[in-house]
Parts: sequence; structure tokens; C-alpha cells
Amino acid sequence: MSDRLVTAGLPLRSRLLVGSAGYPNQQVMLDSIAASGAEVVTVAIRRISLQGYSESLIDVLGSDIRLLPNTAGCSTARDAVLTAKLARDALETSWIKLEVIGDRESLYPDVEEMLKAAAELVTDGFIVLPYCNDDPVTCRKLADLGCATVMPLGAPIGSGQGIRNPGAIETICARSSVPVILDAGVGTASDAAFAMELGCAGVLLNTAIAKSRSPVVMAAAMRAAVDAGYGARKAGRIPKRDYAEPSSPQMGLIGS
Amino acid sequence: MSDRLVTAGLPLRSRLLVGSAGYPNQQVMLDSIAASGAEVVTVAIRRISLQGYSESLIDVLGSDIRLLPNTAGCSTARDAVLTAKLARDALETSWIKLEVIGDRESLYPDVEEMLKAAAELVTDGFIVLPYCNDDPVTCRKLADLGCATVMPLGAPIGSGQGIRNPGAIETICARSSVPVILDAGVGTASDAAFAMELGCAGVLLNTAIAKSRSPVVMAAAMRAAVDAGYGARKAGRIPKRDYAEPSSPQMGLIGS
Amino acid sequence: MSDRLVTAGLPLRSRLLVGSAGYPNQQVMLDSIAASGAEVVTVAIRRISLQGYSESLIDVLGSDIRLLPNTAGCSTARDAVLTAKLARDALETSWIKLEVIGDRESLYPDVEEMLKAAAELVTDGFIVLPYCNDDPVTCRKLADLGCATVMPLGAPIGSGQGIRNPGAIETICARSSVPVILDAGVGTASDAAFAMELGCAGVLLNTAIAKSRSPVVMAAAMRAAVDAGYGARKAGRIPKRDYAEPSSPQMGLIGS
Amino acid sequence: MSDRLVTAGLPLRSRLLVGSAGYPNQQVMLDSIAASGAEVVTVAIRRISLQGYSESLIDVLGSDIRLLPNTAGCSTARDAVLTAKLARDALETSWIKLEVIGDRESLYPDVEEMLKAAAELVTDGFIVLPYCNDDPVTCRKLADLGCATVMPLGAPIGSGQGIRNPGAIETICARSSVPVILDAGVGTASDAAFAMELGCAGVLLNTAIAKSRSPVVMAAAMRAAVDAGYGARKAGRIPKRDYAEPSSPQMGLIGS
Amino acid sequence: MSLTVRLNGKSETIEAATVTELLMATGVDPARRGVAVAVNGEVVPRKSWPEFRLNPGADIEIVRPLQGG
Amino acid sequence: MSLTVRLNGKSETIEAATVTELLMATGVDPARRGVAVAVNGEVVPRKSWPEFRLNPGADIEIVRPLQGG
Amino acid sequence: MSLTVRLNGKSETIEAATVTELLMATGVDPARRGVAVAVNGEVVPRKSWPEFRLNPGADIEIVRPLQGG
Amino acid sequence: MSLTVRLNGKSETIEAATVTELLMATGVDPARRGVAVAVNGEVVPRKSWPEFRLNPGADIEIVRPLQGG
Repeated sequence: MSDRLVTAGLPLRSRLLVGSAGYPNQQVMLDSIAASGAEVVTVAIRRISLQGYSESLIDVLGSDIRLLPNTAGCSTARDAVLTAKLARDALETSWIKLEVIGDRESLYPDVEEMLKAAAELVTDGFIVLPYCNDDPVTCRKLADLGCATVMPLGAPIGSGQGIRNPGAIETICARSSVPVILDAGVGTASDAAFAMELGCAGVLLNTAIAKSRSPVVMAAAMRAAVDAGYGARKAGRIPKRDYAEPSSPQMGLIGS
Repeated sequence: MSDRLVTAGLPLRSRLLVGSAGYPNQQVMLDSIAASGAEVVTVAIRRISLQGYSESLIDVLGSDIRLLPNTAGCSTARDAVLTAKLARDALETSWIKLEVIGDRESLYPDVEEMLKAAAELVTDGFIVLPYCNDDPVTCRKLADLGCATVMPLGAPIGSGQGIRNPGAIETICARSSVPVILDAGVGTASDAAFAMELGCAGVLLNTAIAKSRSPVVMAAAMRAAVDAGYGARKAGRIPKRDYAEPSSPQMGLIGS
Repeated sequence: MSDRLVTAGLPLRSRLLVGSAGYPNQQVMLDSIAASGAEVVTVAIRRISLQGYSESLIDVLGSDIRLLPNTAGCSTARDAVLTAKLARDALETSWIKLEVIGDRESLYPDVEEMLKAAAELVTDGFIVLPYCNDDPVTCRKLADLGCATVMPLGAPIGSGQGIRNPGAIETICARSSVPVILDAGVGTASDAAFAMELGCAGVLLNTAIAKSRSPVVMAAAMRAAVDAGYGARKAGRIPKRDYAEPSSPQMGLIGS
Repeated sequence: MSDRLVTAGLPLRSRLLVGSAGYPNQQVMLDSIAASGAEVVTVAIRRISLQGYSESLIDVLGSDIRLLPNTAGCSTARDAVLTAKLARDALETSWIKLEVIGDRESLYPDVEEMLKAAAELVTDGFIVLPYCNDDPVTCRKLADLGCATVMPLGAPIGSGQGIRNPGAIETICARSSVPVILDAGVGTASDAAFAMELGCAGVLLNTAIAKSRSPVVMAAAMRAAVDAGYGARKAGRIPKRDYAEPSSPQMGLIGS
Repeated sequence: MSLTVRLNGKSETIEAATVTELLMATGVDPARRGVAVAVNGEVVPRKSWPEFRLNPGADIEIVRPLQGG
Repeated sequence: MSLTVRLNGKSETIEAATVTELLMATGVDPARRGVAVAVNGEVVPRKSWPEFRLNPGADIEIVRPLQGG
Repeated sequence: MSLTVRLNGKSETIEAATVTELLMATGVDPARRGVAVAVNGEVVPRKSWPEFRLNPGADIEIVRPLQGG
Repeated sequence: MSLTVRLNGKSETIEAATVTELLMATGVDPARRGVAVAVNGEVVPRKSWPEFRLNPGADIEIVRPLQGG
């Protein structure tokens, strides 16, 4: 139990959270989500196309999946808050992945608008999981506002660069009063393991699985990586040493 | 099967190879080895203490473990070869982890002596797994001599620094005609995953498990990490991009 | 001329800006500043001790030095703005290094308060040089507000960790409409050179010189490093290649 | 004087050594060498084309330049030794940059052949400057054989990757009984400064200048970078700290 | 009767007096899970769709979940 | 006459009616460069020091530049 | 009869003519797995222990596996 | 008289009895600095060029410095 990621009082089955976008097709998406072991899956909220619409995500994703709607693409607190409210009504969940983008190229958050939206949503009873900067001050403010987690970026969304500033993530994890979930930037399994070793409580990723050559295989790899990193963190790694230290005994060598 | 690490024609149960030294006690060693899932376990060859001797490793390590004796501590081809021959007679195995140390502080190999010993041992019918430099030329020579694998160092033995020169390891893996096993330097799970992502066929480690705060937990973490890294390599990771790439769809945003 | 760092229309003698704090003694400070070649030197604004006061910095720093007062230690826009106004009156300069700290351990800025203070100071006619996050969105906002430069941190103040997130600094430099000056984190000369190679227009540092074993020598080294990095950026470095490329001609080898 | 790089008893004007290959044209080469301040310039030894030959390097490079012939392209001790002897006769110098290449793609040295050639050349009275691996054991052997310097690679020749294994270079510098000159891999100014900060006595490079967009500007930048790194090393950098440390005084803040 | 409204960002003339009628008119089954509606920047809860009357010029958003990251 | 004010964060009783007198009373030469004064959160420009009258309970800051980074 | 030999690096006087006798004399069960013996730099295979005769001054190594990395 | 030799890796027939004659025959001024010659894997020092006689089948290398790294 103590080994579960508890978010807003709810213990989750997995410390890996995944997105639902960009898979080659729906079946690969479903198989990848299953292979990832994730309980929480993010979805976007978009205008319905007026010529009727295809099978709904809600139906294809089983009931054992917890949908986490996001406010991706919103660039103002106003749009993000309305999107969150629509998501709540559409999906009957008060969980929201808050994204307020400040810049289309870097997709970095707009700190001011994000904090404004977070305050409003928390007040309105949402469970807010904000995608935020790797900035200990902003993360602390989000936690103080009542966000359920903070989700600092490891690198720009979809860049696959991994964790560009491990020191910052480590500082955030060391001080955070809420679970820290690394969001964005993970490119491969070792990145996810590293995030957990830095002290993250979980990892949220999408492109690294969906756009890999074999998403289902990568999903299983990410699942193992999060377990590995979490275990290593718990086990307490050896310190880094500048010089070598023999593992085999030094005594009783022949010819000595 | 194709997913097994095949060494000298023999498919191994696991791509993780572990050492038997430096555990808090024998039970922790046994539990850690079990948790690691390793089939191959390294042992040293040392002079028997003349006042009788304690229970033998051979007896405590079950028959499902393949012992890999090493020549740790040897600094000449002559001592390494004699140690290998004694190991063969003592353990009824022709497998040998060849170590010829050139320097007590860095524990880097002595390339000349190592190559001399490798040639002699291969000729004598040994299955040679040499601990070597992260140097593509030396690795190629070892393979050409008939070594079963090459085992370049990631960082100084016991330093826990991880893989100090990923580019060199990647180059070695890209060209090697024999399996490349990363030996030495791994400090935590993400290091092991990273080694596999670089193209290594396996990872050999000891201190990172034995000297961690909870060796059994770390052993399981390393097992998961090797699976994760191997899977990610197979899955084909996304390329690193300089800029962000949205995962959620860009169309149909409200308020747009 | 085009090679000068132009701030608020003013071409500066040097792309290196230095602090005046933490030197072993005043003479070392003066010699170090001279050795650094810096034209701009930062100072703090503090309450006068009521038992009279020692020789003033203004007098000891020659008239060829441009004092840049900072708002170090302020944690609200209100305190920062009042400090800036006191500095203007005390030093007859409208230049201000804006610092609004959000956290005593990390000394990361408080983005909201910083933006509020920047807006107010710009409106009041100040030349604002804000110490800010390595966040392209916040940097763009500061530039849009009318700040004369942006000064993203390379690493926590005084940590000497160098540039923890080079990709972020490079992105900021690539898009900024105002000069980018790397502030905080530089530990040694190669860090300063690297900052310039990433596209920074200048480097501001203090501890790396003042607390080094030989501040005057380090000051000269930093001066050379900024020139080196600026020159390398201008010269256009070779691309990084995965494999080797011989420099000597491949033809006409003997014995071939 | 103590600040000069002394090689085989000879104090050199500069700690930067440069190559003469790959420049857009001869004038740019000459201007770049002048801008670099280098005293030592490497040249290759190649078969004369039998249809007469162009103006000789010896004539165009002034007498204040010390030519350092190399054995680039040789892959056996035999060829390297003969090339060195031809170079000595052609250039009336006993200095030789020893290169014995083990692999055309990586251009890593062949350690065995290199050591054999070094021993033979030292015995024959040559001043041997070997291009070698970043391997403390091989470097120590070369020094013990009587080489004047060791010149470990930072990264593959011409790759511009910088120093791929700083820890190894630092270990080599910390123990070497002869000057350590970083050879190969430098891509930009900060790489050269970093090499010096690690403890190198000098840097040898060619492609980073010759193939940059503006070789003369890059040559001056490299000169400044070597000075900067050497100065920073001498000055004694501040330690890296995990957390921030304010530079401005903490007392006497207004409003406090 | 027919109304001109702003529907998902486009001006449309619709034959619908309530949200429920609008959904039906635009081929969206009001019983279907996953749909949400906002009018003039305020969410109209599912239970109010039948009686929520639309006025001319109303700014209407009809949304549903889609793959997202 | 004497006033009780808050001076650089401490309550003090001073013998001064104006900023200039206060500076002199506290050993700071008003002609000296580098000094600035705020009263109740507003800067009092140097030129107004002679006539700027201090009231009881005034919150006064007297600052000067110091080594800083 | 007694011999002086170099045993695992130390000079020892032993009461043993063969490797097997030496092992027994030094408390090592020759039947025990994991033991190996070299004399004068050459391995003496287990099967030859009984008849392999030791000469004065022989340099003998008796080894076994230990924890190693 | 004419000789067939291996010259810089190619078989050539030359009209030269000594190194000096060979250099002249191949358009290389023997007085020119920077040239070196090896015959059958041994350097022929500049001073011996005039009298050093070439034999049929000799393996001759003539080199000079070039741009190098």
C-alpha cells in the first residue's frame, strides 16, 4: 500500500500514467495501455465534429481505466477553466491535468495563467494535476494552492530529450508536500527510471510510447523502467566515488 | 529464444550477470542473486586458508547458477592464465572472466597483458569473457582472438559513476561481432537500462547491488532495469528533437 | 561596435558583468574588477548602520565603473520596487538588477512577483535587468514588458554548477528580442565560455571570482573565457559528428 | 616561466598546439596559426607526387614555428617508425607526434602497436608525443617508456564532441609524470577551456579551427579559451554546491 | 423555429430551441456518454439540456474527449 | 523637540524635525553620495531632505550601497 | 617423511609425499569440490593428486572459489 | 643505364644509379629542404644521396611534409 502512488487520497495501481494520443491505430493504443499497466490515461477535450462522431474513447477504454482529461492547447486561464468544467461534465470526473501553454514552440507553461487557473479550479473542487515548469518556487505555490500533485516537465513535450535539469527535479522532489510526477520529455526507458531515482512519485508520458517503432514493447519497457527506478530509489543506491573500489577480495591472490 | 543472451552458443536465462562479493551476509547474497534472476554469478579464486575453510560457495549457490570465475587482482598474463586454469580445475568450467589489472587505483585493464592472456586462454579452450576498456579497437581485437564476449567498463570498478562514455559504448556495440556486456561502473537502475539502450547484450555488476542499502530490493530493480532497457532498445525509441511537439491534437480547441 | 553588448542603447566595454560581494578584502575586489575588464558592477542596497559608516563603494569604485544596484533579498514586488527607487536616488542611476526571490534555499525567482515588479519599474522609467528562470515564456514576457535584458539563471546562485539546462538557455537566446545575460551558476571559465557559445550576449557572475582561491587570476580567466566563447559563437563551430573524421590527408601514405 | 608548457625540457610559447590541415586555403591557414599563437604546428609526412611539387610547408611556415610531424594514417609500429625516421631526416627535428591507428572508423589508437613504436622511437632518441587513449594505464606506460608527453583523446578525431570522459582525463592528469596534452575531439572554445581546467598542460587541435566558418576568429577564440582554462585551473575554482548560496549580504534588508 | 448561433466557432442557423434539440439536430445522441455543452462560456449540465433554451447569437460549444497526452 | 519613529526597522526616539536633521543626528553626512531615504514607503528625494518634516511614528529607511552580487 | 615447500606463498615443512597427502595434512578434504592445486606454476589435475609426488622446494598453490565480482 | 624499382608504391623504370640522380630524374631538387628518402625500409640520410647506389627491385619512398593534424 505504502508502495502505491496516492493521488488526492486515491491509491493508483501504477506509478506510470500514459497518454492516448498519436498511436498508429486504436488497437495498438489499447494494447499499449494494457502493456503499460497504467490506471490513469490522459485524454483531450475537443469540439465534436458536427457530422456525427466516431466511437468514443470512453467506450473503448475499459472501465478499469481512469480517464484524466487535460486542457492541452489552452493558453489562458479562462479557456483552461472552461475546458476543465466541460471535461468534468463530459467524463464525470473532477480530475484535470491542467495545461496552460505560454508558447507554441517550446510548449512551456504560462506560469501566471497556470497559477490563476489552478487556484480557480481547486476552489471549484477539482483534483488538479498541473503540468508545470521545473521550478521549485512555482511547484511549491501550486502545492500551497491545493493541487493534488505537481507535474514538472523533464524536457519540452514530445522532444524525447529526457530530464534536462535533474538537479531541479531532485530539489523539487526533496521539498514537495505533494507527489511529484515527471511530465513531458521522457524519450526512453532509462529516462523514466532516472526520474523515479530522482525522487519522483510517478511518470506521465505519451509520445515516447505512441511514436516508438513498437509501442506495445515500449509500453512494457516503460512499465519495467518505472518499477526499476522506484525500486532503486527505495533500495538506496551506492554513492558515486571518484576512484575505483575492488569488488573481489584483495587477499590470497596466487603468486603474491 | 532470439531474446536470450547467447554466450558461446549457450542461451542464458538472464541478460543480467551479478557478482557474489561484498554482501552484508550470505543469506542476503543468496536472496539478492535470486531476486536478480541472474544465471551467471562471478566468483574469485583465492588461496585456501590453511586452517580448514568455511562452507563452499559452490554448495550454497544452487546448481541452477552458472559460476563464472574471475582473475580479479591479477596484473600479469601469467598469473591470470594460471588462475584461470586453477578455476577450471576447481569449478569444472571453462568459462573465465578475464581481468588483468594495470593500476591499483583506477583498476583499468592492462591492454597488452590482457590481450596476451586472452590469446593463450582461447587457444587452451577457455570461454573467455574479458573485462576491458571502452575502446573499440581493443574490443575488436579481443573478438578477433576468439573471446566469447567483450565486457567494456562503464566507469571504474565500484565507482557507481554509471556510463562515463556512452558514445564509446555505442560505437563498440554497433560494430562488435560478439555480445557486448557492460561491466563495471553501474551505480543504479537507470545506468543498467541505459547500457542496454546503447546496444549492450547484457550487464554485469556487483557493488551496485551488494553495497546498496537494500541489496534484495536493488537486485530486483536491476533485473527490471535490464528488461526495460532491452525492451526500449528493441522497441526503437523516438528521436530526440530540439523543439517541442504537441501530443494532443491541435484542432477543435474551444474558444478558437 | 557591433561587437559590443548594447544594453538599453548603451554599448558596454565588456560582455562580462561582475558582482562586488564576498571578496577576501576590498583591494582584492578592486584588483579583480580591474582584471575582469567589467564596466558594470552590481551592488546591493542595505540599511545604513546607525553608527556612521565605512568608506563608500561609490568612492572606491572609480567613475569608469557603472554601478548596477540589485534588489537581492527582496521577496515581494513591493519591497523590490521600493529598493529600486532608493537605489535610483542613492546612485543616480535608473538601471536596476531586479531580483524577487521565491525561496530562500533555491533562490529561484518568484515569477509572479517578478513580473509585477518589472512592469511597475519599466513604467516608472527604470532600465530593468531581471534575474529570471531559464524559462522561455517568462523571458519573453519580461522582454515584452520592456525589460532591457533578460538574465536567466544557469544554476542556483552561488552553486557553481554551471549551466544545468543548456537547451533552455539556447532556446531563450534563439528567440529573445533583448540581450540575454546568463546570471547565476557559473563556477569556472568553461561555464562562461559555454554560455556565450549558447548565444548569450553576456555573463554576470560574482561568487565564481570572489570565492575562488585567487580572485584576480580567476577574474582574468573569466574575461578571457567570455571573449573565447563569444569568438567561438561568431566563428561558427564545427558540427558534432558521431564518428571520426581524419584531419591529415588519407593519400600518399608510405607502405601503402 | 613556470607558466610555460615545458616539453622535453623546452619551454613553449603557447599551451595551444595546432594542426595545418583542412583550411580553406593557405593564407587562412597562416593567419589562423598566427591568431592561435601556437608555436608548435603539426604536419603529415606523405609521398611526394612524382610530377614535381608545390611550395613546401616549411617555407611558408615561418622559422618561429616548430614543426611537429605526425605518423597519421599508420596502422603498424613498423610504418610509424619508418615515417618518424623519414620525418626526422626531412625536417631536421627529433620531435614526433606518434599516431598508430587501430580502426579507420573510430581512429582510436592500436595500443599494442603504439607502445611498441613508442619504445623503439624513444630508444632511437626521438622526442615522442603519442596520441593515445583516455586510459590511465596506457598513459602511464607511455610515460614510463620515456615519452615526452601523453596526448589522450577527448573524443574521436574530427568529431567535435568535446571531452567525452572528463573523469578519465582528470585521473590521467592527476597522476601523470609528464605533461598531458588533450588531443582530438575539441569542437569549440569551451571544450578547450574545460580540458585545461581538468588539469591538462595543453591542447592540440586542428579541425575545430580549420573547418569552422571563420578559422581565424576561431583560432583567436581557442587561444583565449586555453588561457582562460589554464587561469581558472590556477585560480582554484569554487566547489560545486547542491544548493544556492546568496552573494549579496543577508542583513539590513529594507522592510525586514 | 430557426436561430442563428455561434456553434463550435462557426455561425450556424439551427432548427432547435433547446440544447437537447440542438444535439439531436446535429446528429449527436444526447444520451451518449462523453458529450458536454457550454453556452456563452458556461457549462450547461447534462440534466438541464432538455429545458435549456437557446437564444439567437448564443455562443455554443459541444465537446467530447479525444486522444490526448 | 523629540520624536519616536521607526528607523530602519527599530523604534527610536530622535532629536530631529527633518530628514536632514535626522541624518546629521545619526552621524550621516547629508552631502555624502550614495545615501537614500524613504519615509512611510515613499522615497524622499535628496533635494527635499532639508524641508521634509518627520511625523511621530514615521517609518523611515536610510540606505546605502553595499557589496552585492 | 617431511619436506620443506613453498605453500601458498609461505615456506612450510610438511609431512606429505603427494598432493592428496598434503591436502589431508592441511585439513582439506580431497574429495571436496571446488579445490584446485598448482605445483611450480602448473595445475595438478584432481585425478593426479594421489600419485603426484611433491619434491623439496616445490611451489604449491591450493585455491578455492570465494565471493568475487 | 635503366633500373626497374618500386617507387612510392608503384613499379617504375628509372634512368638513375643513385638517389640524387633519381630525385633529379623525378623533378625533385635534391637541395630542396623537406625531402626524405627511404630504400628498402631504411632511411637514406641526405648526405649519402650522391653515392647511395640503387639496385634493381629496390623499394624506394620519397616523402615530404604536407598539411596534417
